[in-house]
Amino acid sequence: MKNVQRRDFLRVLGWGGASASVGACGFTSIDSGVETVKSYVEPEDFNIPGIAVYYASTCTQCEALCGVVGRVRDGRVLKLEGNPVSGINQGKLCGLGQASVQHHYNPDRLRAPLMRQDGGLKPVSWTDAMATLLDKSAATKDGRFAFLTGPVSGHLKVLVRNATESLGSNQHFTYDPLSTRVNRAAADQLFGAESPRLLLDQAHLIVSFGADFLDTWVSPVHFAGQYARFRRASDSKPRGVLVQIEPRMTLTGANADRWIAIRPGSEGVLALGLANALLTGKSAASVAVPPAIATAAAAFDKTRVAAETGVSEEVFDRLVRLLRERAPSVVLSGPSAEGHVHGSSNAQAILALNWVLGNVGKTVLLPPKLPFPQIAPESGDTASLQQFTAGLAAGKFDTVFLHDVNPVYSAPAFLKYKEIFPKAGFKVVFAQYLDETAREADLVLPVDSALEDWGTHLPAYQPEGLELTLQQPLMERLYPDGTRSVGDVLLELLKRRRPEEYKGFADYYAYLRAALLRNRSAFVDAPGDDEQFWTEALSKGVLRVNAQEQHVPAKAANVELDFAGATQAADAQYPFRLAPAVRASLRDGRNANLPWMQETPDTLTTIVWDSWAEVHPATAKRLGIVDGDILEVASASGSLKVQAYVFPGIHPDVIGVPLGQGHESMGRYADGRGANPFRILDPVFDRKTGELAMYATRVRVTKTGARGHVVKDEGWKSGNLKTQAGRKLVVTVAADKAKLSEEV
Amino acid sequence: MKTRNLRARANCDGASRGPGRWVVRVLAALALSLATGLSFAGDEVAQPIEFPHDIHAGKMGINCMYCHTYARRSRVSGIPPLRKCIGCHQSIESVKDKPRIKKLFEYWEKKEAIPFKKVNDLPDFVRFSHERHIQRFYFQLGRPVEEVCGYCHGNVRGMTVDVKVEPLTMGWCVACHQKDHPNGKPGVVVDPARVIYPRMETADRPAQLVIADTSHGPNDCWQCHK
Amino acid sequence: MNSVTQVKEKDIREDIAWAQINRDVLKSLERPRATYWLLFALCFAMFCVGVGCETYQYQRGLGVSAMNNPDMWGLYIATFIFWIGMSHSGTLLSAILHIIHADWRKPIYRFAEAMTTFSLLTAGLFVAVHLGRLWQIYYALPYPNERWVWPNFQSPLLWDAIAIFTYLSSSILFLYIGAIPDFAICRDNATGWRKYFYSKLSLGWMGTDRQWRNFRVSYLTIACFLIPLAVSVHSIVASDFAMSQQPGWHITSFPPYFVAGALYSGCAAIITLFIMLRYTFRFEEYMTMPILDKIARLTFAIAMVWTYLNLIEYSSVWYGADTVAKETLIQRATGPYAFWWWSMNFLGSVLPFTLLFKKRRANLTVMMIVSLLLNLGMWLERWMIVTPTFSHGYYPWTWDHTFFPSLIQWGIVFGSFGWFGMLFMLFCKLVPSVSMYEVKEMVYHRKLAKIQPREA
Amino acid sequence: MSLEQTLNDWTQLRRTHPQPGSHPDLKWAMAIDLDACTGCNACVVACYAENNLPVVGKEKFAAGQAMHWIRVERYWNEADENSPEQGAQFLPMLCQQCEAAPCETVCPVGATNHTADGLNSQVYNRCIGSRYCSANCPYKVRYFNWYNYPEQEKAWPAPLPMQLNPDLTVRTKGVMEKCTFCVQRLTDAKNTARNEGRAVRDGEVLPACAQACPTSAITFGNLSDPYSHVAQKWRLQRVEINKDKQLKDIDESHPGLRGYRILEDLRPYPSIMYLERVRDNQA
Repeated sequence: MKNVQRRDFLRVLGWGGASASVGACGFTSIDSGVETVKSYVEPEDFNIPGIAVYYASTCTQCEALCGVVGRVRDGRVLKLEGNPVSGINQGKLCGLGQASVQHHYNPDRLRAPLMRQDGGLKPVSWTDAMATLLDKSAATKDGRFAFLTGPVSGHLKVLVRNATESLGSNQHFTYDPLSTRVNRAAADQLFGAESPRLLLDQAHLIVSFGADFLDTWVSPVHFAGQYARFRRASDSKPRGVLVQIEPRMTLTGANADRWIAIRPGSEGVLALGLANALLTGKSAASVAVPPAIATAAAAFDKTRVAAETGVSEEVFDRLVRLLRERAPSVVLSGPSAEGHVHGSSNAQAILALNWVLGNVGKTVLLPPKLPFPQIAPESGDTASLQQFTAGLAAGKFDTVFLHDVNPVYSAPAFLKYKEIFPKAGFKVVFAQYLDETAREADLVLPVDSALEDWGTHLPAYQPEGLELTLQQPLMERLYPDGTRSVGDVLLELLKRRRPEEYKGFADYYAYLRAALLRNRSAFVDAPGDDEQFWTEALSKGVLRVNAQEQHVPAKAANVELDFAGATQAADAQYPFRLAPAVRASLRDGRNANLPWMQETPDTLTTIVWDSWAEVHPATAKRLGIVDGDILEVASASGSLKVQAYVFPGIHPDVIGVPLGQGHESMGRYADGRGANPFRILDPVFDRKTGELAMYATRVRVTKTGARGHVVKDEGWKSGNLKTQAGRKLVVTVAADKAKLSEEV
Repeated sequence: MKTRNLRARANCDGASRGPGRWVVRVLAALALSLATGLSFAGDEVAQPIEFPHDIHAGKMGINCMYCHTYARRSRVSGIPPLRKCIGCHQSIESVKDKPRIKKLFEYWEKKEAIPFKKVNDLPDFVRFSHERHIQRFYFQLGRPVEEVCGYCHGNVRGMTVDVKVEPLTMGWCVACHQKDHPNGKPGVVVDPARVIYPRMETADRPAQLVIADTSHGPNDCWQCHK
Repeated sequence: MNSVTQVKEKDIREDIAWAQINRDVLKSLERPRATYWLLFALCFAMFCVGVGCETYQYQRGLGVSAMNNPDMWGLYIATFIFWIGMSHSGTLLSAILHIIHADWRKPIYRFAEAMTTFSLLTAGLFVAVHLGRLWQIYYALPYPNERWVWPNFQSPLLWDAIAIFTYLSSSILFLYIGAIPDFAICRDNATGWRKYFYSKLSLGWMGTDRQWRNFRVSYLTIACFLIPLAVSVHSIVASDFAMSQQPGWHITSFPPYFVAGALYSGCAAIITLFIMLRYTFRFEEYMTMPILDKIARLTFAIAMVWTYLNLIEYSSVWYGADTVAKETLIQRATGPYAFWWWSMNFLGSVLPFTLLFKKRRANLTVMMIVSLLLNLGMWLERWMIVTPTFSHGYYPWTWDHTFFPSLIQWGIVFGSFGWFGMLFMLFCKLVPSVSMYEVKEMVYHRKLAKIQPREA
Repeated sequence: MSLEQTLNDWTQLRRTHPQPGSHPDLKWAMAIDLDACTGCNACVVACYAENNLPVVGKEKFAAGQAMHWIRVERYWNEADENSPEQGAQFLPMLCQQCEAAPCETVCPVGATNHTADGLNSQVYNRCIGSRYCSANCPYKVRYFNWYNYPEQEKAWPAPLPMQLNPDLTVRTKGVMEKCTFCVQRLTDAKNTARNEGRAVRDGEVLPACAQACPTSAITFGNLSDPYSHVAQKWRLQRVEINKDKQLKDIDESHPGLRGYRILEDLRPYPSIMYLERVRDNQA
């Protein structure tokens, strides 16, 4: 389909029955001459009124960047489905992805640029906004400019970088509140790739130290698909066994054959203990394991591990037996293991088990090498926010651009971000909502929704081959003169700064098209002429890149472990650890204004429209806490009030508070709901990478005396029923009883 | 009160509310049961351009689906895109100066759609597919187009601006679906217990066959009600 | 018919002049006093509360009644059954007692029948109030329509609709026919618009032999027709539950259980109104203590039947195979509704024993209170049938043990009593609430009995 | 059509027991594998998106008036009180499209009844809101419109209504609604198939939940087509639509059968077969 035409037909026309009827019988008059029906001016063969058309694009709700196809009917996008062509999600799509239509149609979207005039933000026209933007950036002295974005890849990243450079600066920071940097660093060190390719479906055993790969970790939909195959049995392979080791139960933990609650921070110890047990009786030469691991492991025998981790020896033995029997396996390290002072060491010790078990090369492979580094994914981290804030504090920036981030909300209180932010001379925020950060800005530029915008993305995790995913508008802009694409704005800027390079491009779309066509040769089976190539690319939504395969090193690079502070003495004042759990629905809070995400019950607690504090039954008993008690969860850096939920899936020394709620300014569905645990995180950092240690915060819990009832789908009205009350609803069968290999 | 309005009201469940209104509807419904036999008359609709069906379909004998091109492919038949009108009329000099044609070209210059008024409209809770009816009667059974479209739209060749000639109410649909229209495959014997009502069989035809004939017709509320 | 022997001692004095009967009864039809208007205003106010709540619910949707999934039926259905139950009193007295020639019923059956009619009307209201789209209520009627769509004749609710309509119409007929001779009396004594009113109602009753003959026949016919109807109506209401699949509902003994409950509450209500009328209209001569005594004893008997059936229900559930039904029963006795459930059992089965004592039966105050409490118990019974099953059914995920109706629901229930009161008060002023001609019969038979005592 | 005819039909309406061959051509059915289901809620959101379900908000959710046609239930074992060592138990619960549906017999106006292809239809226009169907539903998967969500409760502030699916109505207050197996998709698929003069192909059409499910835990298809995936699954598990006791219940020792239907002993003959969740006790 030629794009030009598509743009035309995207004009919304009121066809009979095209609009969903409101009311049990909706528009019921059948009198003549009541409704109006308009014809197209220019017909398009592929556009038949009353019949939906599907367009491929990319879901930008998380870093997995699944492929989607949007169901478009009479010019309106109605629903998103997974794109079967995409190797990442293979036609499937998670709830969050589905909900991005509500970002698009959200009633609280910004519809005009806002500029700070005498204190307040006043709506202005785009022309004025752009003029100010260009003048201010022109006025910026060299180097005194910074650009803070969320994780970014593809050609938008190129534009961001070039725009930053064109202003004589190299200060581009990518900030991700839920960064997996520690994990990536460790993986890079051990396997030579930041995000190695995992073949979960090939594994007979998965031991995951808090990696919630079914719900929130790296590429959930893809891993869920693998998990399904992993659970099936065939003649060649038994049903895979999943063991999850974490202080607070994640959805993955809820699906594990064995869920082990571990003392937070001691994951590395357990890993070394396992390494020790597995290595005994093997010559160090026979297995390619980093020497440091081998040496360090020797110190950790069963009893010590049991003492430090709280994992009983019996469980430990069973785990060792499993690891011995079931090969190949995969050992994963996740946020709850990495969010500590010694996070990197934990991650390395855990991932090194793959070497010990000889999984590397079998279930842990390397992704192919990316030919063009300039569009490589820039997965953000939290360290960059600290640098950015430091820069602000030092008054190094005249002008700052922020895109796709909300630091005022997600920065820990100790950073004092909100206080420091004003120190920047001129603050431009690209935003879809008037969120906490946009409120503080001098210029707020409303951006297109993901369903209105063009884009190219390069997923950080590449399941097979190397995929560049295309993002194309599924319908016309809802507010044609209200919102713009970030790409267009930056291009505008670049045209001003570097006319000779950029004057050729009419708009962001033209730029993308040209850029991709220029490198056609780089893509797998790029057909004859440009037009054909482009059309096919758009209809598929995925471009496979020619890239040479990489092979895993024969031997692991050495690592240096540092477990200082791995086992801290109990703190009398702050006896508990805080587990700021990530919810797949809200993630870092950017989705809190999606009604569907608020209304769908949390997967484990089934709580809706609110935050809560998960308390272990034993702890609750000790402190006399019952469901609905309003607790004050206080750390050294702050405190928050939140309702209690007694939850068995958590370590007795841990208090779990989910992220994502507690917005002050986001929209009608998010504001003033629940609490925001980002605020009370302690200034503890991973020693190697300097990443914020998310799981290291210590808190104390006190009852405020107030009590509400927890609003959840689970039967709160029936004495908090949590079991099946003797009904035969969910039946569980032992794996050795089931004959999965014979099933279809 | 004209019959049509009665029918409209009877098919509109819950559209208009308010105490007392339902009393009216009971009466309406009761009256209907008597009034089913009455003939139906739609009224004239003022259109931006009085499109002369009699000339195009009648005098010229153009096939309905030449203009209403979506009817055979979609649930809605649609009205022709502007380009289609222009396509012919820019080369028909004889009528270039006729007022309606002038108007047509004005819209074309403005690249603006003509806001026609709907003549045959169905409530939004009805799932009716032009496609199925055209495919079946025109393509599969090869009935003449004027007959196929005529079932519901009457003799359009006789009208300038189209006028609604049938009530298009549920009772009216059911009445037609109850008729013994030839069925592609022989009736399958189906357990009558599985299909509730309205039951379509007539005295001369056994229940099982009827269900096979019309089981995807009105026996199955969900076929038409959405 | 020779009913000399049926006249019991002391039901009524034999030396009341017929003229006096007319005078006494017609007195009740005279221009009401201030207290009447006051009471009427009160009832009207209650009614308005109900209407207000209903209007709000109608505008906003049923959600305001705090019903939810699973608690789909709240007080409305419970109260609906309650009123249907009330309606059985009249039939019992007029029809059954008429056929078995229990003549002591004569002074009191008239208002009992009125009660029947009015409580049926009230019950009808609750059907409407309960519906989500009451503007579509006519869909439930089998009327011919061009869509050829009929109601679902399998649904107990449809049987309900039909049964209740039939019952209502025939009880109105019964009430009216039974009152024709009295209307004639009123006509003869009335002036002004009343004259016109009553002469229309009395259908030109002259009291000729032929009229009396036809009157007796038709009256008897309807009486016979009414009895099976009354039984069927409440059996059908019972089948709303018995025919469903829910624990604690699908119980074979439900129909008789419901009928017994209905008669029970009916009798209790009669006692209440008996005392009220006797007090307000000075009907001591006609609504005599012996009669009260008889009703009281009747009530006790029925109470025992009800208790028996109640126990049958419990035991059949207890020893039945359906574990969930048993669970629900235990839930009733021990769960959040325990208080209501136990008080229901107490009021229904224990309290009636006060009726065993002649002294209590002779004490109007006690009787008044007891009868009210008995009705309260019956109302609780209905609520305890409906709600606990909803809140603790087969499916645990949706259990709701905290369900309690919202004020809107209570308001509407409250209003229904106002509505009933209004109707009844109007009745008292328009129709002689004591059947004059039949009281005369009684007196006549009394006299006869005096003059020619039975030969041994 | 005369009243007498209707009454005549009524006498032969429902049997307590579905007949084999009730749906010779088409019988939509499901198989949900609880071992694959991770409880991720993708199906729930997909259903909201496809079927114009209103978001009721916290207060009404608290009142038990949520409108999710499919809900993912999470249960613990009795033993899990302190440490749920084998994780949680997830159960996607939606309308079971029973063959002998308790809801169908009781509806006074017949707003819910059985379609020729074995679905349990709910006709919003016909519904008068007596809520008897829900009262009689053992699974409590029928949802009532307690309020006028589209208009009075403002469930879709502009421009959210643009997302509404034109293929089905937005229900207003006072009508009962429930999972339809995405009948709007099924009807379109049937139309296409009949235009092309063929039967509906297996996998040609899926309900929103099955399409979204990241682990493909939900298998959907035509049970009357012996080669369809769902039919094979049912056959392999020896679960038969018109039996109220399956081989598994009769012969406990029979190895390798995971298929069961929920509350089967009430004899609603549900069209959804669940496959038991598997846990490895060696772990």
